[in-house]
Amino acid sequence: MDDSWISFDIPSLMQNFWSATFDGLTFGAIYGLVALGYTLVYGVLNLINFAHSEVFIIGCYGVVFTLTSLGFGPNVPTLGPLAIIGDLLLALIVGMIASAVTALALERVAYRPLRKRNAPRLAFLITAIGASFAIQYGIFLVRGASPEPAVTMFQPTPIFDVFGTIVDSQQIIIVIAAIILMVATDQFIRRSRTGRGIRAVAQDPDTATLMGVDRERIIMTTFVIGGLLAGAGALFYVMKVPSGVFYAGGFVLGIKAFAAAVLGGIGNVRGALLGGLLLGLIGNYGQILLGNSQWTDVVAFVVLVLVLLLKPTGILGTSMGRARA
Amino acid sequence: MSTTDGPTLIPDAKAEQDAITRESNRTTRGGFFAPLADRWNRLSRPQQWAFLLVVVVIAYALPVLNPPLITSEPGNDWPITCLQMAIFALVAVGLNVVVGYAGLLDLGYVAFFAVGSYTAAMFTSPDSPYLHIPYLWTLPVAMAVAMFFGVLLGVPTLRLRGDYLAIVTLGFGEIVRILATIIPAMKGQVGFQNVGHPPGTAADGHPIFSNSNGTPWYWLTITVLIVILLLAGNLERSRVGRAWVAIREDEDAAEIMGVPTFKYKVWAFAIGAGIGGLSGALSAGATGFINNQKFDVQTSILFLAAVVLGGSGNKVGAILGGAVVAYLPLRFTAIADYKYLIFGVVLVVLMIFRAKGLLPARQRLLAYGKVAYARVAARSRAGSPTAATKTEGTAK
Amino acid sequence: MSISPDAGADLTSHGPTELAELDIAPEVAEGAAPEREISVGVGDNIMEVKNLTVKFGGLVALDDVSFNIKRGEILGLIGPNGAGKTTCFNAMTGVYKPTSGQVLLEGESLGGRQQHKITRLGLARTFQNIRLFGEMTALENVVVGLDARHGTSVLGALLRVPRHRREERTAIERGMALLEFVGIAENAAVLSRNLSYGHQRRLEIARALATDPKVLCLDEPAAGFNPAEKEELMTLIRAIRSDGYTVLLIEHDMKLVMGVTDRIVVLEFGKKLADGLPAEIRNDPRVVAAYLGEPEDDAA
Amino acid sequence: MTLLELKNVSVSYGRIEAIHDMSFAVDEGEIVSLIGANGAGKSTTMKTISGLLNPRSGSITFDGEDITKMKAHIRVVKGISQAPEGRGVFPGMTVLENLDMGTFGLKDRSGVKAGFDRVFSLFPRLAERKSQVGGTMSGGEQQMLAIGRALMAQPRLLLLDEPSMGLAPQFIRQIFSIITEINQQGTTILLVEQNANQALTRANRGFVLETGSITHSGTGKELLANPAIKEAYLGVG
Amino acid sequence: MEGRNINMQFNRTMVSLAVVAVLGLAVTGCANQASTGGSGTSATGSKVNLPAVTSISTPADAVLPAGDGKAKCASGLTLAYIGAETGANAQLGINIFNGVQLAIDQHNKANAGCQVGFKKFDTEGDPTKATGPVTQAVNEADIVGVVGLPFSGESKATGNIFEDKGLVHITPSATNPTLTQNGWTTFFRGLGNDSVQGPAAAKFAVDTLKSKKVYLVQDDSDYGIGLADATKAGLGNDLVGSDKVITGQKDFSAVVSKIMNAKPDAVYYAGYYAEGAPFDQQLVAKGFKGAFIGPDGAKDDQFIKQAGNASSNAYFTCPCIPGELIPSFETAYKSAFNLEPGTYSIEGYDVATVLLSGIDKGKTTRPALLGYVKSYDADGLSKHYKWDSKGELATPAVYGYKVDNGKIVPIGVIGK
Repeated sequence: MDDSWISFDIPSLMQNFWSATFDGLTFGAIYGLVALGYTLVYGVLNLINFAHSEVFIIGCYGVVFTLTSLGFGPNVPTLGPLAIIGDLLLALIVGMIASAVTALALERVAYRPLRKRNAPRLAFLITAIGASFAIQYGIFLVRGASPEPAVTMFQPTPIFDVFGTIVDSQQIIIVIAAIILMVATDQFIRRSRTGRGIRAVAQDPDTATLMGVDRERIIMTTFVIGGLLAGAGALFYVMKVPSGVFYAGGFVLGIKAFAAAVLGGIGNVRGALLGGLLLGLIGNYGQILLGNSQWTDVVAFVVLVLVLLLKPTGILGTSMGRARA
Repeated sequence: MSTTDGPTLIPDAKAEQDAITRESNRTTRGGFFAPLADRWNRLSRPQQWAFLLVVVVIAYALPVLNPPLITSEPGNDWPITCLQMAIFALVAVGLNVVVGYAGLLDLGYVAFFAVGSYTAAMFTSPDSPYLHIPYLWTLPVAMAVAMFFGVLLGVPTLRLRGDYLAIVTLGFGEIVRILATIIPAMKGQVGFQNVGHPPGTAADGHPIFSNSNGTPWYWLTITVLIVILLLAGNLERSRVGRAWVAIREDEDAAEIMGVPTFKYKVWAFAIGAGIGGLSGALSAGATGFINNQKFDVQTSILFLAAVVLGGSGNKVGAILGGAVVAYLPLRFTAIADYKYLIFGVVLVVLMIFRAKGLLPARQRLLAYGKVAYARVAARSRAGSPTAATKTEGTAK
Repeated sequence: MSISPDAGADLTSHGPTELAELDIAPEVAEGAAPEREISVGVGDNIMEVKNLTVKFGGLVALDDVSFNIKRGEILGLIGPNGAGKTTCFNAMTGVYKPTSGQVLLEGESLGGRQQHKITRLGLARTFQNIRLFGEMTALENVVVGLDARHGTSVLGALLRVPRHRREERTAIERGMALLEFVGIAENAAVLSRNLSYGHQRRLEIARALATDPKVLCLDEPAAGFNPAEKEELMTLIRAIRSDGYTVLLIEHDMKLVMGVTDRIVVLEFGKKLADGLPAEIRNDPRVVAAYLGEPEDDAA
Repeated sequence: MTLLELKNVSVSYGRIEAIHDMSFAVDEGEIVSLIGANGAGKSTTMKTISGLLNPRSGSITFDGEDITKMKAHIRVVKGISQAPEGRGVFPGMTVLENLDMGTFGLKDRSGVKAGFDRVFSLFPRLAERKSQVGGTMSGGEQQMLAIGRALMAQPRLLLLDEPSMGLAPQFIRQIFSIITEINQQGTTILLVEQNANQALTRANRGFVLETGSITHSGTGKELLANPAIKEAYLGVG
Repeated sequence: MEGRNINMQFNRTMVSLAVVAVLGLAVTGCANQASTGGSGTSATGSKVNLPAVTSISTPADAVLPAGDGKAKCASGLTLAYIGAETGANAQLGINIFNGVQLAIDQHNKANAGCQVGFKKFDTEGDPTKATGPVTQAVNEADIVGVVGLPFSGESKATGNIFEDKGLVHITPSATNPTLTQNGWTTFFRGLGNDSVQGPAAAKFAVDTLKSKKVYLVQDDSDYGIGLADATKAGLGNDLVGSDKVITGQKDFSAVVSKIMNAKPDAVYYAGYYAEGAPFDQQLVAKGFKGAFIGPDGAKDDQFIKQAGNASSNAYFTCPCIPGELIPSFETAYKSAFNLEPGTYSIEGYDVATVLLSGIDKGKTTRPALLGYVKSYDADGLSKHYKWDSKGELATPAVYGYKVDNGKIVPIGVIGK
């Protein structure tokens, strides 16, 4: 074993810079979608929904099962384009519904009773952790430790070329779709009636009630939106990492997404996008610069800690309360 | 704010009202363990000591007694199960200082456990090329190294509050775990074999402290545990313990009352880390082998769950919680695959119906509090009519 | 709810203000203020607020406010809600960092100091919305305040060195004496969150007194009190002053302020409007116009 | 005609009773003032009427319907709107958004435009600051916004919790004259105030609240003339 | 506000538009893909043609559990399996203890006069949890021989416990070379270790597959590290680069892009299928045309299940015999458990047979059985079992496998 466990391979970073960038953005976009779920719930309830990672993984299972039953598998499908679009849409919908239902069930079963009892914060966190364990190992019992067989949706094709690095259709789809979804969410929170209800509850729950806002319903809606976005994230995750669906897969990604939410400023919708993209990029640059992928999480967390030390409430700081959505 | 800062996630008039109502009902009815606690408090100091002595004797005799029904055999060697329970209890007592007393949510506590384990291993294992010292010396050294890491983590991050601190500690835990993989000297999954043990040879020529003989290790661990408990009790009943609880209850108010909050938070981290490191060193010695596995977030969360399950802020509760968390999966190997599922469900149900854990916190924060309270009680018995608690004043 | 007629009677029974006449055993007063020079007489400036300005974003919450507190006096700080009283208070006690200006305690600038150091310099406060340590007993709450003057180190506590034991013993004595002083000694063992509202207010005062302050700042201590309770509070505040403390009182109950203070500073819209004896303030046309309202107007 | 009626309402926080056996009624078209010191139970009363708190016993009737158990957000739809204590302006929303929040419960949105016009004519200052964020406004402006927002819900009963709090005297007078104007436009008003003088001068009837119970009641003039009330709440001494 | 409904409408429209647009992009991709016809067969398949071995000859005189059917022994003798039964590594454990179970069942059925018991102890594959069950097992006097422990880490943590109590244990799957360097006399390995497999794999890549440039990727496991070191040494100058991944990693884009820049002929992956399969899949998806070589840890049907057609470039090395090619074993296993035998099932079966044959020969005490295993020299169903003084097989064989039509098929012995 060589003892130079840390070294900075700048030539490698130069060489792989663009591919690291595009892959980092792709992952960042997925982190961002999942991070939104953390951030929305945090904004409204001041609660880290630790079990959101399981909301996400259930969505992944929804996507995988749908696609598998439609005949998708590890190999590139031989279907026509329209059929693929239809199937993917169906998978997207199933994934979103699966995640949303999970999120809603969590809210009703785990969190609402605590809210009614005005439980201390630690109790919420432990409940969330408990729910997370229960769902993870529930999946484990049913599906075992192995990941689901890979599902390939389509063969990514080169779209354009940046300084010799190919950007393929898959990367573009994921990044653009995720950004569109996040912008739509942002606009929804800012402009729609429900969105205003969410913001109102986040800023002052009692006054919101006095405005005729049904707080319980808004909380449920928030969980559902978080779930829907996680479900969408699930489709892209399966697209990007075809065999990444296993019982603990959500937990691993969830921690990164949560970190992304905190990095951007938890409670802040735009912060989730920013945090996600940044975390994706940093991790990818870091692993290439430092030589291997074992560094990804170390670099990501070190940067997170540094950012928090400089800006204790994340890059964009304040929550939905004070910031404008 | 600290984790327990504020009674609720967001102020909601009705929930607050309900909670106060429930709380006051509870104090009138008395909690599940309240009669026990009352009876305990009525005992005189010598009586309490006598009772404790019995408990300690039973605790020491536990691996030898091997009580039927309770025993983990035939799936797991009972003395080793006892040892695991004792180590978890020690961990929980350490984490309780951080989470229970000071209210600092630490999701990466396993890092300190890992630091302690590696310290013990790297100073004693023949696989390590470095300086070797006798195993027992590694216990204080592991504590010191872990405390150093506690301060290292604490000084920059303890300005953060609540959830931000939680994610930073979680990140720290992950960093330590991954670095143990990356840094060649830590030998990743290859690990360190034949970690040292205390001296002594039994009649058959085998060392007394072998990794297949849980009993001596268990005795060592609970001896350490008792010492730590006494010391933690000393801290609890001093300005240090009061400062921690004040920080937990209201950090700003504590600061304004002259508590150097930052300093005491760092102390809480350091002391918690030290106990974590100590338990890590004991665990490494008892197992005889360590590698980078099992220092993950899940284990951290298991530690945290032990504290909360037992009753955050209550050191006896922490022991109970730690022992239960270690015991259940070893006892019920038949349900091994279900254990985390059951564990998760239990956590949810427990938090809904017993948010404060099995033994709710009630720390004693004054070294001579008993004397003072006894005097007050005596005086009110002597019968001043105004002495009874009056329900004067109004709620806002 | 109906108020029991003897609410807080333990204090009223102490009678008039002078320490000697208080129904407090001598050793209690001794315990409450040991080694303290009782200087009831109003003397030099103990605290100076100089050109204090606080801005939040663009909002000027406090605009160039200056006043002094003299040793041994009870100074009232009044003004309508939102006039900047609490901002001023927070800037003085180090909660907010002033945009400009400074606060001096016995000539020492408090600016930029950590709050716990400010407390140790001799400035203590209570909170408008009670902020006790709910999971601690009344006595433990007070002892947290007393700890500000203690010197036991973590190691000392760990090993129970003699100093620690000595300090713990005196802490209990002094803590009980302080509880006695504010009239809630019989509740020493009760968790503070289970105390009644009135007792919580008193406990806050006791806890602040425990830090052995040179200046005690009370932030709306009468909020939520009925007239009888306010009367008792006035007695307590006078007793505190008699014990040698300087008191800064923020209140908007005019009756209380007029009844207990030696001097009053009036704030309005973040500016100092007036500064004078109660009688002068009452007749100051600016104050009457801005705050007290037309003669038949009430004192909000 | 009685619009709102409280019968033997008690509200408690645990063992502490904040309101004890309180009964009173508000007739349609009236301004009724509740006065009392800090902590007398005024805000608790308001929160109980608007549904943020549950009474332990007693009943609340609005427009002939028992609303004791009705959820707060439905009471808004029924026509009870509140400008809460401390104003409750959403700090991250603009004036327009804040006002729009007031219409959240409205099924029929045809009157919303007229509602905006009404609020802007009552409070021209708000019209000037449509896109300012609530958190950056002064206390007086926030109070206007809170009242305007409550009006957007087209209430039959408007609950005002300490509208004069933290306001300069000239502002106080202005606010109260607007309150009178709102009342004259046909909205019944229940007002909680510490500024007893103004509150009673403007009110048809008033109640004095002390530690959770009503100790005095009568027309505004009667109460103003009552020497005990003068002593406790009006006089400077 | 006035514009609200329009906004909501706008939102919905925007989302649906986005979805359609995005999927449209996907379609273009698919269409392009279809026209270039890039799916299907691997490029390397044609380069070197390695015929599959369809049957292997089992030794004629292989020792079988049934023995001669005349064994007599005291009742109460027990063999134990110690290793993962639950947890993330449960499947491997099931493969092994089913093999053991089968051997014991066959033995007991044939030998009415010698009924051997079977006990299982669960370690979850976790070194810190292994001492409890192992101590329990060594303290149970009726246990005379043990199959286990399956993993290197837990074996390291507990080898001295067996040593202390003189209990013989044969691991069916732990391949870390250092295990036999502890001076333990009770430890035996039922298969070749990594220092056998590594050089064989290197030789296979360079000589058989004619790869001039090999890129080596290892995971962070004990197994991966040991294997990588042994393989690196064997590759010498043919190694063009190396990288490390982490257990549980599912995205390999950074590694893949580095490999694409290095343009190797073959990638050797030292690790398990859980990471190896997605890694190969992502490599091929990015256009990698070379061969992918994995060790026994990657040789599993799960690899093909997860990597799909991408796996057609995959080769495996394994110091294990393909159990499924031994018809007698496969049939028996399948009828007993309604499952295909998995990786290490045959090893479990064979080493249990070694222990059973000792019991049949009257070696019913721990020292006797230990002595018996030490001097054992006979064919098993899968290979010849004879151990050197350290507990390593004297003549371990390494088999090569390739993926053919979605199945892992053996291509014969590639190294000894």
